[in-house]
Amino acid sequence: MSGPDGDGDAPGAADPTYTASVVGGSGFTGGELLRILHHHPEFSLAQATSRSKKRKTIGHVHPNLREMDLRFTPPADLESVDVLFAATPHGVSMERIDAFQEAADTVVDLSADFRLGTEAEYDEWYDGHARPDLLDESEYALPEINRGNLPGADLIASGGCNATAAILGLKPLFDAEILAGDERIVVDVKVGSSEGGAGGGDASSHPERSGIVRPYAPTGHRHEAEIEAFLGTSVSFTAHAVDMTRGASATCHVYPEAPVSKGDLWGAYRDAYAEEPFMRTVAGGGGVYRYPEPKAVAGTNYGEVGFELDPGNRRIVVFSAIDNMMKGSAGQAVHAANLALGLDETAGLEFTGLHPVGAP
Amino acid sequence: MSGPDGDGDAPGAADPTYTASVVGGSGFTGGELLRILHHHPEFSLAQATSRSKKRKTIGHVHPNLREMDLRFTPPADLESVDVLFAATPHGVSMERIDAFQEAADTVVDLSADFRLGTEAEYDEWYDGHARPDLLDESEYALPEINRGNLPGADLIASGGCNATAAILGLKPLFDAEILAGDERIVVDVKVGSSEGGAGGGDASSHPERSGIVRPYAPTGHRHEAEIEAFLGTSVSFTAHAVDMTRGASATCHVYPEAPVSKGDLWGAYRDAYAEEPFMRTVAGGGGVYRYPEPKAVAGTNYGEVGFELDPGNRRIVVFSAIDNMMKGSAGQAVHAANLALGLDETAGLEFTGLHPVGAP
Amino acid sequence: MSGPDGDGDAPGAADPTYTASVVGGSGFTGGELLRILHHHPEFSLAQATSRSKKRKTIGHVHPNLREMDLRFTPPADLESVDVLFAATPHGVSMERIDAFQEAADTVVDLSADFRLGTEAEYDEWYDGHARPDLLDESEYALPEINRGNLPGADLIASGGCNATAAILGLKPLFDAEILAGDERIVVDVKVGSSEGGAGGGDASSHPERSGIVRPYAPTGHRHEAEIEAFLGTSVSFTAHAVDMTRGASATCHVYPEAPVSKGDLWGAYRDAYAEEPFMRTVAGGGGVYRYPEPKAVAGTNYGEVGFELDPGNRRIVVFSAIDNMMKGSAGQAVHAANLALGLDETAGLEFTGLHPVGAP
Amino acid sequence: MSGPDGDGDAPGAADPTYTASVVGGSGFTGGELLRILHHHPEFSLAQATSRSKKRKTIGHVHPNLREMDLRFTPPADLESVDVLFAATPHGVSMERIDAFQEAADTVVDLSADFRLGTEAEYDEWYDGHARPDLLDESEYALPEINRGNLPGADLIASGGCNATAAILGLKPLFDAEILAGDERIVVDVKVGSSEGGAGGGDASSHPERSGIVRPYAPTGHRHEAEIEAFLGTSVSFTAHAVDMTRGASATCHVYPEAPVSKGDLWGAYRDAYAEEPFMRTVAGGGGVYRYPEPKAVAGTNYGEVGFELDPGNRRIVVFSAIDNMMKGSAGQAVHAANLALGLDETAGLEFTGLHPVGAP
Amino acid sequence: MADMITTEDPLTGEEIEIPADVEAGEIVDSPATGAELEVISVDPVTLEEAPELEEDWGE
Amino acid sequence: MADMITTEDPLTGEEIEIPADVEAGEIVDSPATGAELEVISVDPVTLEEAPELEEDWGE
Ligand SMILES: NC(=O)c1ccc[n+]([C@@H]2O[C@H](COP(=O)([O-])OP(=O)(O)OC[C@H]3O[C@@H](n4cnc5c(N)ncnc54)[C@H](OP(=O)(O)O)[C@@H]3O)[C@@H](O)[C@H]2O)c1
Ligand SMILES: NC(=O)c1ccc[n+]([C@@H]2O[C@H](COP(=O)([O-])OP(=O)(O)OC[C@H]3O[C@@H](n4cnc5c(N)ncnc54)[C@H](OP(=O)(O)O)[C@@H]3O)[C@@H](O)[C@H]2O)c1
Ligand SMILES: NC(=O)c1ccc[n+]([C@@H]2O[C@H](COP(=O)([O-])OP(=O)(O)OC[C@H]3O[C@@H](n4cnc5c(N)ncnc54)[C@H](OP(=O)(O)O)[C@@H]3O)[C@@H](O)[C@H]2O)c1
Ligand SMILES: NC(=O)c1ccc[n+]([C@@H]2O[C@H](COP(=O)([O-])OP(=O)(O)OC[C@H]3O[C@@H](n4cnc5c(N)ncnc54)[C@H](OP(=O)(O)O)[C@@H]3O)[C@@H](O)[C@H]2O)c1
Ligand SMILES: [Zn+2]
Ligand SMILES: [Zn+2]
Repeated sequence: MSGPDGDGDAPGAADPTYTASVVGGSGFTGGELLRILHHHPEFSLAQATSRSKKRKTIGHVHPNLREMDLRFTPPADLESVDVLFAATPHGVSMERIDAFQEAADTVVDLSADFRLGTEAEYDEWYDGHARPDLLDESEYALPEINRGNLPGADLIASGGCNATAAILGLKPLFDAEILAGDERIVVDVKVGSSEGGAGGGDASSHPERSGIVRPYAPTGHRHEAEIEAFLGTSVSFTAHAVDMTRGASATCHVYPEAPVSKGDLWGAYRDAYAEEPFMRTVAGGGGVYRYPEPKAVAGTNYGEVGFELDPGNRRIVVFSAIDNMMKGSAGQAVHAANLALGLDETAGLEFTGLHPVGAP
Repeated sequence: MSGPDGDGDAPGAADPTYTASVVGGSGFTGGELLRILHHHPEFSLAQATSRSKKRKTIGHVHPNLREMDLRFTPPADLESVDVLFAATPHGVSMERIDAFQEAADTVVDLSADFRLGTEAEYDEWYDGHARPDLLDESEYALPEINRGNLPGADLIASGGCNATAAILGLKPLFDAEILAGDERIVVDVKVGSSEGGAGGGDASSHPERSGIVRPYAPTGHRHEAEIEAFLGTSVSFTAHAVDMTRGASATCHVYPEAPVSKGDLWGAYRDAYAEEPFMRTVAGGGGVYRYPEPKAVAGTNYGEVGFELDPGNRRIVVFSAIDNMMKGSAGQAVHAANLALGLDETAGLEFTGLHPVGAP
Repeated sequence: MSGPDGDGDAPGAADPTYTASVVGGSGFTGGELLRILHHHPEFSLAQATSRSKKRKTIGHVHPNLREMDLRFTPPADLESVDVLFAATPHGVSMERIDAFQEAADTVVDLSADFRLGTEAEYDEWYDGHARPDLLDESEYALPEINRGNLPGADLIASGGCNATAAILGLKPLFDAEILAGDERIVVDVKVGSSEGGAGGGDASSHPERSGIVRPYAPTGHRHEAEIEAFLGTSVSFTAHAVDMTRGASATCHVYPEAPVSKGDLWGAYRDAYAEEPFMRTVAGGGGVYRYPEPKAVAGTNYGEVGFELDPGNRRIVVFSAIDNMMKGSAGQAVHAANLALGLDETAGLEFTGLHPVGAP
Repeated sequence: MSGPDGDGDAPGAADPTYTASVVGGSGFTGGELLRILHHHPEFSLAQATSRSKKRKTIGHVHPNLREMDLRFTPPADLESVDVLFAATPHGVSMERIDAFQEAADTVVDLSADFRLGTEAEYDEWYDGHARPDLLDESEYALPEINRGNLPGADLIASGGCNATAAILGLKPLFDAEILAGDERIVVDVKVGSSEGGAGGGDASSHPERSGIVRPYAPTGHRHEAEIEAFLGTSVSFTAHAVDMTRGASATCHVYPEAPVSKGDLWGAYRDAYAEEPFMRTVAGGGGVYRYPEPKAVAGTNYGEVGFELDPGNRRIVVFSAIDNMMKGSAGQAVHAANLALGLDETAGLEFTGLHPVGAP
Repeated sequence: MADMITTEDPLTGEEIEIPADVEAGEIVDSPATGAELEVISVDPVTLEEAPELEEDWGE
Repeated sequence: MADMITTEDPLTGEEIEIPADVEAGEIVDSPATGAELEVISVDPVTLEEAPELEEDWGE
């Protein structure tokens, strides 16, 4: 248990109750975790790790965190904390999980390492798994589909950003039995450049990456696995990189067996999300912002979902939009940690975003 | 017949053979027409019309054409020319067609007014038609699907940009009988801001429009009509505005009855486009640019098409990319005019684009 | 005095103490005021006015505020509140000031109407002033130069965004007597598109406005007046529009009489800002973010200032960067209101920004 | 002497007269050289070199050149040609100049290696020079200041892009004796991301680089040397990176001794540039594009210059805008080669740019 | 330009030109399709589609 | 967190904290200014401004 962070960020709040560390703190999602935890009333930050930036101040990498009085430490030197967040590339957590669990009672992993349920899935979609024995224990972080299992969870797997967007858009249709699971579903995704993480190659340099609509995952592979695992249906997934930094937008084209009305759809989405603190349904209406779009949720933990009926083609188009850095990773991870520890679930995640905003 | 334009833009070329005017020259596609015609070896520009900018120089509106020694004239004062290009909003050409045809033997219209074949279609998709008697006479401008009918045509309807992108991507699959016409086809389109024309409202102001992925035609309406008319199949169309100025990218998700191989697909696209001077097939490979993308054709009359196989879902994903200002409007119009008049079809359209380029 | 806003945005906080309204709530700075006040622990929002959007929900215009349960009212129907914020175009407040002061004890105006001290200045730089009698009473909002006069102020004039950026950058040099006031000072400013407000014309449409470096105030006029009024020196001001939505960046080129060292400069900026909660000095160092830049403060009330020595030219280059929507308008206004009312000065303004972030 | 390139790009043109190669053909300026030469009526392309991309097709790197039937060769295998263009990083040409001159009678170098006139300058501003004996022989490529010396030149040094922008803006003031050379001149530059070349690091990744105004050369160093060498005056140079891909914009703030009128300025710029085929003066007027801006010349070899008078501060503000890939490098190099060989100086450089255009 | 030989593109069946001195295992891009092809054998030259670069964009 | 020591920032004269086990020649960033400082000696620790990374943006 640690004392409060002395810089008065959470004025009026009681002393933080839990200590936390971030492995991979120099990366993009790691930086978001640091930002959220630094302002979170119930967490006190102990360590942020980086190999390449060790000893440097947090602000050296994340200019928005210049006020933080902390330096990166090597990931080998983990101190004991209450919660450890791992924001490392795929494959790292499964190798280092023993060290992580030794350092912390609760481990929240942002990579794909503990999302799927069985070794067979990792054999099919990835290069196998180093610790299949733990797959049973881990809980998927997305509260909108797994709220019930989070309290007390000690190994939590934060969802993939594209999968999160698709699942949030489609799930109400399954719950309401508008879809049964054997329909063909096209998931056409558009994502920003932060999805690639901090270490990009040629394709992510500004001159090559700006102004694009670029197919980067023409057929889906791994993203499909996660959607299938949680919706129980296979999907036809395609992702495009577009010119924004944050944001993932999924457009799902679905063809229900039986005709549905707009009222049915509103009912399905209301049933699914009316009580969810971070979900909004946006479907038509006036003004500039009529359907979900990443700009409207940029910087926030909110997810927007919406739909339009296409009676001529007997199609429903479902739109969903999230910030891949927040609802799609760091925000989802903290949301799940809040629930695991029994805290107010919105703690540290209240920011509602900006207007106007460019390409955040 | 007019003399050459004295400013020496086409050095070494013989005197231009045809005169041309542009109605709607102050708009976006009108500006592109002016640029192309000004450098075209066989055309001499007579008039560019604008009501709001009349008497102003062309360069007042189009900064890239400051060297042109011409001022806008009111659209009511049309002189007699060989070819008249109309780049006016939907509904104008059908009202003014008699004046246009009186002024010129060949009329090329960039609006939707003469694209569909029957009054019934205009009743269904638009607000009817003022001159249904002419619908039979008009020829669709896109050479890749209507080359044979263009020589000698005197009323030419340039295609819609989204429809052009979709048609170019899908047509080889129909020709090769990989698709039969009764399959479900999802057409998910991403477009730039110039598609809205020069007179935008709130939603197209820079602060609201930048950095977006915004559903703007969630279900397709009019664009579907045109695709259906030329491919003979209905499609499920959805369009999104993204942060680029030029460009339309269509991702078509199709499910053929019978299994196909990559070789079949390469064969289909080669058969369709090997002889086409403005079509490229880009499907995989290395480097940064592996599939069609608007950046790679920005500013040009080229269209890129490509595909990927998704055997798990028995799906073909077809990508196509054009510059909506060129292949999707002004370039297509000039291409068709070249063919109508028996000129070299690439005349005036040779520009191959830039690299690197931002969001052109 | 009003009750708390029922939606739990300020959990744990006591009931808000003050009521506030925003005139011009449908505009860009008005939207930011609404956002800040909605989450501010000490304010309860009573009204937001708009003529064009009256009766519509706040969320209709500002998608980040969809959760707010409030509709726009006409500006003529002002209720009595503690603080009224006016975010209207220049000229409105000076006409309506009696109504504003009747409605509220404290009026904070974001326009230029009460920034300058004398009628003569309004005659020179603007079209005169309708209520010169009030110019003596009003206080300039920027705490870094006017903190002492804000407690108890009842008419507060929030600074211009470009002037704020320039003043924050230059002031330490005057305080430290590195500059005396008779030197030539070049202020070269780069600003984002939100500076133009919500109702843009042709030049601010996305196709025309994106990707630009466009001189929009080649010589300074009004911005110079405000800088001169508060720094006591004339400046050579030039502003360029660049491709971002939020942000103002001022580069000041100054030539001190006597040689200075980097240590002198660090001393000057530390003396000026070490105790200021919203100011950071960033001047060299490693990593990507070495000098002030708007991205690093986007969405926040922070200002960054920094400098570099150019001994060869005996020049100091001073950089400063703010978010024009926050430190340059709405944030500054709330900061001043906090001080006027004796609240914690950072209340409602704690957000420290995002990383990575595109063009926010 | 080579035969024509068989793909018919220059229809109607006679056979190309000269052969050319590009060393550094996989880079950004090298790609532009390839594009220009491929369409140039008088050049036939022999080789394009790259170490990292050797044997790959040109189109693998430059998607706009997919039609070219050529593969990269290693820079060690240079064939004999008429003109060799070197687009390599600083330091390469001075080491390899003997091989270059053995391969070609005319060498055009795009790096800084042969721009300055004396070894002393390279000692001061760079790390010395390997071949000072050649500095006397080389000619600066910019025709607007060195046209007379280009015919017959066999070693040509293409100017730096920022220096080119500044020199073009300021030179008319020196020629017209409005400036004498001892005035203080501030050169405040804004540049796009292609200026950094194809191999960028962290700071040029899309998430870090987009939406910025970032001081990257706070005080000028090397750029000042070149400006000083050709204008005979020292300048206070500062450069900022902004969110565009192509373009360099220089704003020069100058204070002439004697008062000048707008008429004087128009006279000075007309005298300097009226006969120049690639220069435009843009200074005020109506519409959206009133002063020079990079968008208006993107993709072209044009330079725009303009000015505004600031009588209150006795200042002239000079704006200039170029495309750093064209007038600032590859275009300037070909322009100079045209003049060196006695060709039509505009050959291959006729493209006048696009409207609208995003951030090209 | 180095010597070239003519061979068949395995994806399209088209005749394509590649450098004459390619080695087994080398990756060449097809001028017909831009696709990356692996040289399977050199005498005679046979090509097949190169295994796809598994590019993980970090999901 | 590793042990820290207090020393003087050579640019500002301010007291700053840096890791206790720095080595001579190491570059540390100043928490006061963000500037990169070179460790000149370790006993006691003295710092000076690190020579600037000459970053050529390709001009
Ligand atoms: N970006 C997104 O939108 C997003 C969304 C959902 C999920 N995710 C997942 O979140 C994870 C992090 O993604 P990111 O985008 O933040 O990546 P990133 O920016 O590349 O950051 C990766 C971080 O991990 C550290 N690291 C790398 N290898 C390591 C190792 N072997 N041991 C310890 N630390 C190591 C890196 O720092 P050092 O190299 O300095 O140690 C860095 O701090 C990934 O698994 C990704 O799939 C990302
Ligand atoms: N933008 C695209 O990507 C695209 C692609 C394919 C097809 N199109 C079609 O091309 C046409 C033009 O589109 P755009 O984007 O160029 O539009 P735009 O930028 O809005 O330009 C419209 C032009 O028409 C003129 N105009 C408007 N009403 C007129 C009238 N009643 N009589 C005469 N002139 C009139 C306008 O000038 P004044 O008001 O000054 O007279 C202006 O020059 C439209 O039909 C559009 O659907 C556009
Ligand atoms: N944007 C910036 O970066 C910035 C920075 C510093 C200062 N400012 C100043 O802040 C003020 C607002 O700027 P903004 O950018 O927010 O402008 P904006 O987006 O154009 O908003 C103006 C607002 O004022 C309302 N309004 C206009 N005329 C009115 C009238 N006669 N009576 C009552 N309401 C009226 C408008 O709504 P309805 O028309 O619907 O009533 C709208 O809500 C201006 O004075 C500006 O100079 C702006
Ligand atoms: N970018 C601009 O705006 C601009 C403007 C004016 C002048 N310049 C100057 O133009 C030159 C090229 O700039 P750029 O932006 O095109 O750079 P770039 O994109 O980095 O390209 C550099 C090229 O040089 C090749 N190269 C690198 N080292 C080499 C060596 N030792 N021997 C042979 N080839 C080598 C590279 O290919 P491989 O590594 O594959 O061999 C690549 O093709 C620089 O000197 C730059 O200062 C650039
Ligand atoms: Zn961008
Ligand atoms: Zn943009």
